[in-house]
Amino acid sequence: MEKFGFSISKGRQIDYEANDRRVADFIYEREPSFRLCIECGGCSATCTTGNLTKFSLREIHILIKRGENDKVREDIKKCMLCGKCTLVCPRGVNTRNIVMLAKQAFIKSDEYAV
Amino acid sequence: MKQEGKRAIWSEYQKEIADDKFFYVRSCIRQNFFPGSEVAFLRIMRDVLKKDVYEHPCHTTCSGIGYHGDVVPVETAMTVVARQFALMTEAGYTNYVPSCITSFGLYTEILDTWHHFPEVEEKVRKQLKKATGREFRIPENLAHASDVIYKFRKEIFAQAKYKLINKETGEPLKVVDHIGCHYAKMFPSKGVGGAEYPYVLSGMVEEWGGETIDYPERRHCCGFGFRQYLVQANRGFSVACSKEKFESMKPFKPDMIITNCPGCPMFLDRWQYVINEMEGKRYGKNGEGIPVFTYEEVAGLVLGFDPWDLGLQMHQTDCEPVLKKMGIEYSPEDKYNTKICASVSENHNLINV
Amino acid sequence: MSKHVIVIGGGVAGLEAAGQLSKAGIEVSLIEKDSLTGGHLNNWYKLFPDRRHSSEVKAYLDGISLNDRIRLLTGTTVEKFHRNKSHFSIITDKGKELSADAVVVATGFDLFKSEKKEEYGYGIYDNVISSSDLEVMFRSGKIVLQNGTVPKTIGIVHCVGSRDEKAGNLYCSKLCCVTAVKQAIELREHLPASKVFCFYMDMRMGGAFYEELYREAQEEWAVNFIRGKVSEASETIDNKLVIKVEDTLAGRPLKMELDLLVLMAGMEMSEGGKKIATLSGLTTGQNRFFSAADPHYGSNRSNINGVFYAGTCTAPMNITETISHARAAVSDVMDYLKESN
Amino acid sequence: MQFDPFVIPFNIGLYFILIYVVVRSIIWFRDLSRPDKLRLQRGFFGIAFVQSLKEIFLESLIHRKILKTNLRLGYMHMSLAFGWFLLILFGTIEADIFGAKHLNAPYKAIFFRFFNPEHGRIGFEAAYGFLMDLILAFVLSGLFLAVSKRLWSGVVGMKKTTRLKTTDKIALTSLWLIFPSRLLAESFTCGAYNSGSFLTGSLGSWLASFLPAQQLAYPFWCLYSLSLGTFFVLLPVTRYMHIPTELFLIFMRNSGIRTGDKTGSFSEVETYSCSSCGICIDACQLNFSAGITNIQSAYLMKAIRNNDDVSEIAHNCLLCGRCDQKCPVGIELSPIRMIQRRLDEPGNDFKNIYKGYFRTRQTTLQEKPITSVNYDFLPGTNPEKADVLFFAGCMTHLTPAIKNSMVKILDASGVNYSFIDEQGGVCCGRPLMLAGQDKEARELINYNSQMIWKSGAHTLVTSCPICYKVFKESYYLDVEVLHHTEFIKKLVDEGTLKLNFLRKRVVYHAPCELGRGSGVYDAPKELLKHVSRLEKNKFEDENSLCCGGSLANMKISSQKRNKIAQDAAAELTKDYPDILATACPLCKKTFSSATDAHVADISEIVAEALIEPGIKKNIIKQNSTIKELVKI
Repeated sequence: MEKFGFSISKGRQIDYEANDRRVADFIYEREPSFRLCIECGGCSATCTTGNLTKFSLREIHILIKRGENDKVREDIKKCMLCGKCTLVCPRGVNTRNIVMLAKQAFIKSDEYAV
Repeated sequence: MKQEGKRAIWSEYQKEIADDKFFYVRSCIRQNFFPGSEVAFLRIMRDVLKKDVYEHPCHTTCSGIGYHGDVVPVETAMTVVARQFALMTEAGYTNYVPSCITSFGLYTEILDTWHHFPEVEEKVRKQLKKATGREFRIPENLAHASDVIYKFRKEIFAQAKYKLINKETGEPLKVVDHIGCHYAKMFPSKGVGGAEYPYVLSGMVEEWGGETIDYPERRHCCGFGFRQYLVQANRGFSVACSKEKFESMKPFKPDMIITNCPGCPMFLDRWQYVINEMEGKRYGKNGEGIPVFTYEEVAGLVLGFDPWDLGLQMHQTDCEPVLKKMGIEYSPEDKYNTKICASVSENHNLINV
Repeated sequence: MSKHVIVIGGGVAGLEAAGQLSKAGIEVSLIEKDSLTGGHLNNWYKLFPDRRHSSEVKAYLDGISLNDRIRLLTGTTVEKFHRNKSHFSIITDKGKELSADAVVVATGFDLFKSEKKEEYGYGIYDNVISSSDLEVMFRSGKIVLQNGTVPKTIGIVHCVGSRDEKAGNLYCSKLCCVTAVKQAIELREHLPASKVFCFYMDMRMGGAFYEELYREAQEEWAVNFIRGKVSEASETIDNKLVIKVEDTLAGRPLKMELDLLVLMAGMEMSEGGKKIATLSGLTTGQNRFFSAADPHYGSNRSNINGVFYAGTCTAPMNITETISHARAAVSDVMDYLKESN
Repeated sequence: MQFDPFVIPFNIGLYFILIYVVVRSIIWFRDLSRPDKLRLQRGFFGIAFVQSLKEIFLESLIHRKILKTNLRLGYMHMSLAFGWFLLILFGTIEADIFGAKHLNAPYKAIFFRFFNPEHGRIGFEAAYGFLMDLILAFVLSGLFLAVSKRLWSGVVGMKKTTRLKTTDKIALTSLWLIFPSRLLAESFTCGAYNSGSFLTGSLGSWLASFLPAQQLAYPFWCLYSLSLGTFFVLLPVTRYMHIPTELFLIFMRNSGIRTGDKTGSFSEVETYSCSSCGICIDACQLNFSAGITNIQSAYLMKAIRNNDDVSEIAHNCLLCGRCDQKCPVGIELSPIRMIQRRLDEPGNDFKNIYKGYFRTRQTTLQEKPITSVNYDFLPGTNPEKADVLFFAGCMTHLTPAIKNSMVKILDASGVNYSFIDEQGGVCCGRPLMLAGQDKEARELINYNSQMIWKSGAHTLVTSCPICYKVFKESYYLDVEVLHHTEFIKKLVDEGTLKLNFLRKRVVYHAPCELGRGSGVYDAPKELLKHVSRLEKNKFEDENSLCCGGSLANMKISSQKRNKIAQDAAAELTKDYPDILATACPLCKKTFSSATDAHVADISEIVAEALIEPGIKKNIIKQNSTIKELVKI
């Protein structure tokens, strides 16, 4: 390969078809309230972790749904499962279970390369 | 795809294009990228179509590159453009034909601005007068050079030696038409066919026997993007843009790409080479690239000009597959033999100093 | 001597107004351009938010408007409009002259012409349809693509021709969001194997039980909602549609392949309404709808004494609001007739 | 007659089950940890052995605890267990006394009547026969209840009964057949030989009056033997394994062995000791309020025994502890559930599972070295020095009324305190633990511990029972951990805090984590008595309800949570108290949206009852200034 002094940039676009959305399906199947999120951000606002570091449960929800798993994989470990998000959620989304299921799904995907 | 739907849109976006007496202004970068194209335009207009095309030796850059690269303020750009119009006025022409898409976009933008803000025009007039002593009239007709070729597509076809048809199979060549962003995206009504489904190149391709391809990333920029290319570290974005287009057009198995912008053929051509070097990927058939042409080159080929006179040897993605498909006679050994371009007649000096 | 009122437009508002006027003992002439009364109702499948069949509302309107006090002039348009003090006369395209003591304008709305949003390729790509096309499909019970196959992934674009300066409409059509949600549910009902995505700028579920329907769509019908305005659609080689949108809540552009794209066409001042405005000198607003004499307490009154508005010729309204507005118009008409006695 | 081939099924079954139980007990013993082995050895030769025998008699045979909870259900269990035991005991004695020789093979006792058809016509023999018939009738009465329970659980006063798997059904059928076939076999024999007492004799002679008793007896003896044999052979793969296992459990428990936080012999013995009596199902609010009927402890035990995926079941529980309190076998149900939750985490444990009759060792996911630190973004700790730390906790931050009341009380008390998470602290770690994520929890525990250490405080007060439990149990702190109710009580007892009496009727709801979870029942109630009129209610102390908000349940929907909260609040507010008092921010928040009654944390009530709040602090300050002035 010739040295051109640059490399081909990777796009920021979410390629819905190309993305692996099995983590999302895993959660949808086990926690139907995952569908109820309206992205209001109440969870992120009350979140201890979110107030200390760049962590947004709202964003995590949406990224999982789009299959942008790599961005979530590490971030989700920052959750303390304290449950404040569940208490403030206006839609009754079972946020803690979603975090737990996502963690589980990632472990499984590591193991079996979902 | 419903063709009648497209035709309905095309019929809505028609523009007036002058018939003769063109004041032709060259592009800064085309002369370096693919100098054969502008030469071919002049040859077609003058020798084939017998039109009056005037070139002024004192024409300068329109400053569009600087304007879009954020280094030239708009008022400066306007004054430079006003000077070009003054040259046209002085030469006694009223039909302004830029070779460059960005120039065309800039002229359109400036004319529209002056239309809505006459006081700006007045100010520019004063500035021009003060700086150069020149005065100008607004062109009666502003058309991009591709508009002009589009207008005479039938006349060109009447004298065609070749068609955009695969000689062996009899099938029309599949052509990707790529329109420069500044052609109609800013002012859809100023482009033939509008911004969403431009017809200017499709019209030529259809007329000359080919078939255009409508692929998902048709509207996407080639990636030139001025700042993206000019800064080396940003060139990755530029290649990525082209790559996105190639990936998207690949399933349609295009035979060639036709463009009407200075930058697009350069980058669609060069980035195929770069992508191949970096990733070993090719997007054409049989591990070849997809040949990229300017519309003048395609018109020249259709009219039977010698490929090397058109400067096709300047392309990094080999154009021979298309030449073979069209059944064009050419001598491979002459490809890189420098010779005086036969088309440049003594009567038509490139620069009328 | 009984009074006579002309109602222009035989849609929901016109029928309701005519019906209520006739109940009050007024002689009514009802002018309708189509051969059938009912307006858009004739094209709709089920109504939001309770999803009852539109024919039930049609039946009600027929019930109150079919009586011998109402002279029905279908297939008729207004060609001339005169006012002489408190007397109005209208000449129809058939040369008939009608005179009346008051006029109710109920010219309704037209749906935004989706082909105007060229980037979505309505009329160009095989499987880009409008919300009203989909209603027709629901009515026929057959939801298929151009090639006769059943769509698996369906996208619904909100705000087509609404809240869009490029489309010339700054206002919100108000009902496209709930229509989108309703149609998304119906799509999932008809095609349980399908996936449905709604692309919205804002979810404007202001009406009674709209938000509940939205929730139901998410919870029970697994409809996906993505916030972002679709910027363009294009066709792939295997006849699918590729859309580009920014998933604004993820802050990233998104590309998705769909089998079918449904455009939620907004509501615009009807062509018929525009014509009446020109003929009569009724004023229209920046949104091109008729402008009411007072936005708070005079939404049925016009700039011409004796001419009243009913329904969506003044602004986007749902059926409930349209019927209420028409009744309010009748109340204004009655007051006017009493005073002008 | 000494032998007949029909006894073979019984013999096979009996010897199989005896050997099987012995082998399994040996394996269980072998797998115990070393300390537990020592405990068991010591227990076997100590007082624990006697205690165990007593417990076996009272619980395994008499079923005292079930009797206490539910008389009819208790009688059913007792008549079957104790009755059968008596039948075996007295049958063996009968065979020994009246048989041809002493020390007979077991079948001789079981089928005594077959081998001695004419026995028991007169005198002592007849009296003994009467006793045997009486015991049989006792067992049959229990059986009648058991059958009825299956058909209609209400017969024994149960709302729900457990669902069965196929092998359980076969075993159940053979169990049901044992005693009726014995009755009929004995009756036919007695009828043919004109022997037997009031039951077998009467039934026998009546049957013989219209049936060929002589010919019919043998098939029923075969059926009797076959039912027994089948039952014994199937025992290890059915819930009836609880019969022998429970004996072992009682010994282990009396020797001081506890469940712990990992799977092991003890948790396994506990799992197999569950008789699926269903008492836990009736106690469970998820059942009677939320209509969730497949996750209760009996089902969890069954699912573990069946080697099913228990993840969903394990996490769908409020961990309120009501079932632990009520389990007649004394199984530590919540700790076992917690073990299952931890098993979801990678590399945490392995499961020992019996697949059918044999044990398979199934390892869970491979353990991976935990290299990444999850919470490395937490800021450095630099707490204020203070004597008393107040840790409000996450939930308290969402119920600011509690927070403000506590600040008011602390200010009024004049203690040198620091509100350590005033600006929002870091989670205590308990929610992670409840989710089975102990390693992650440990990170937070370390973080908070460091902060607490650095403060130099001697007392840590928290408003949240969830925090309280984890501070008490899982933090290694050199401070006294107090729930705010305990702390306020102390202040009141010391006389530091003076409170008015509010003329209000209050009902107290004991939070799960504080009450059943940490055993704090009295402090909140006494405090309430001090400031108000505390009213009695049906659900007090160990029998308290859960508010439904529990963080322990990962799976339940918000609608079902609300239903539980509404039902519980309705029970508690039946007599329209002025205040529904609780001592947990989460209970308060959950109840607030579930009832129109006024819900308040005890701290709020106390703050309201404060005598001239804020004055005291000033006095102290003034006093100290005066003292200092005097010094100068």
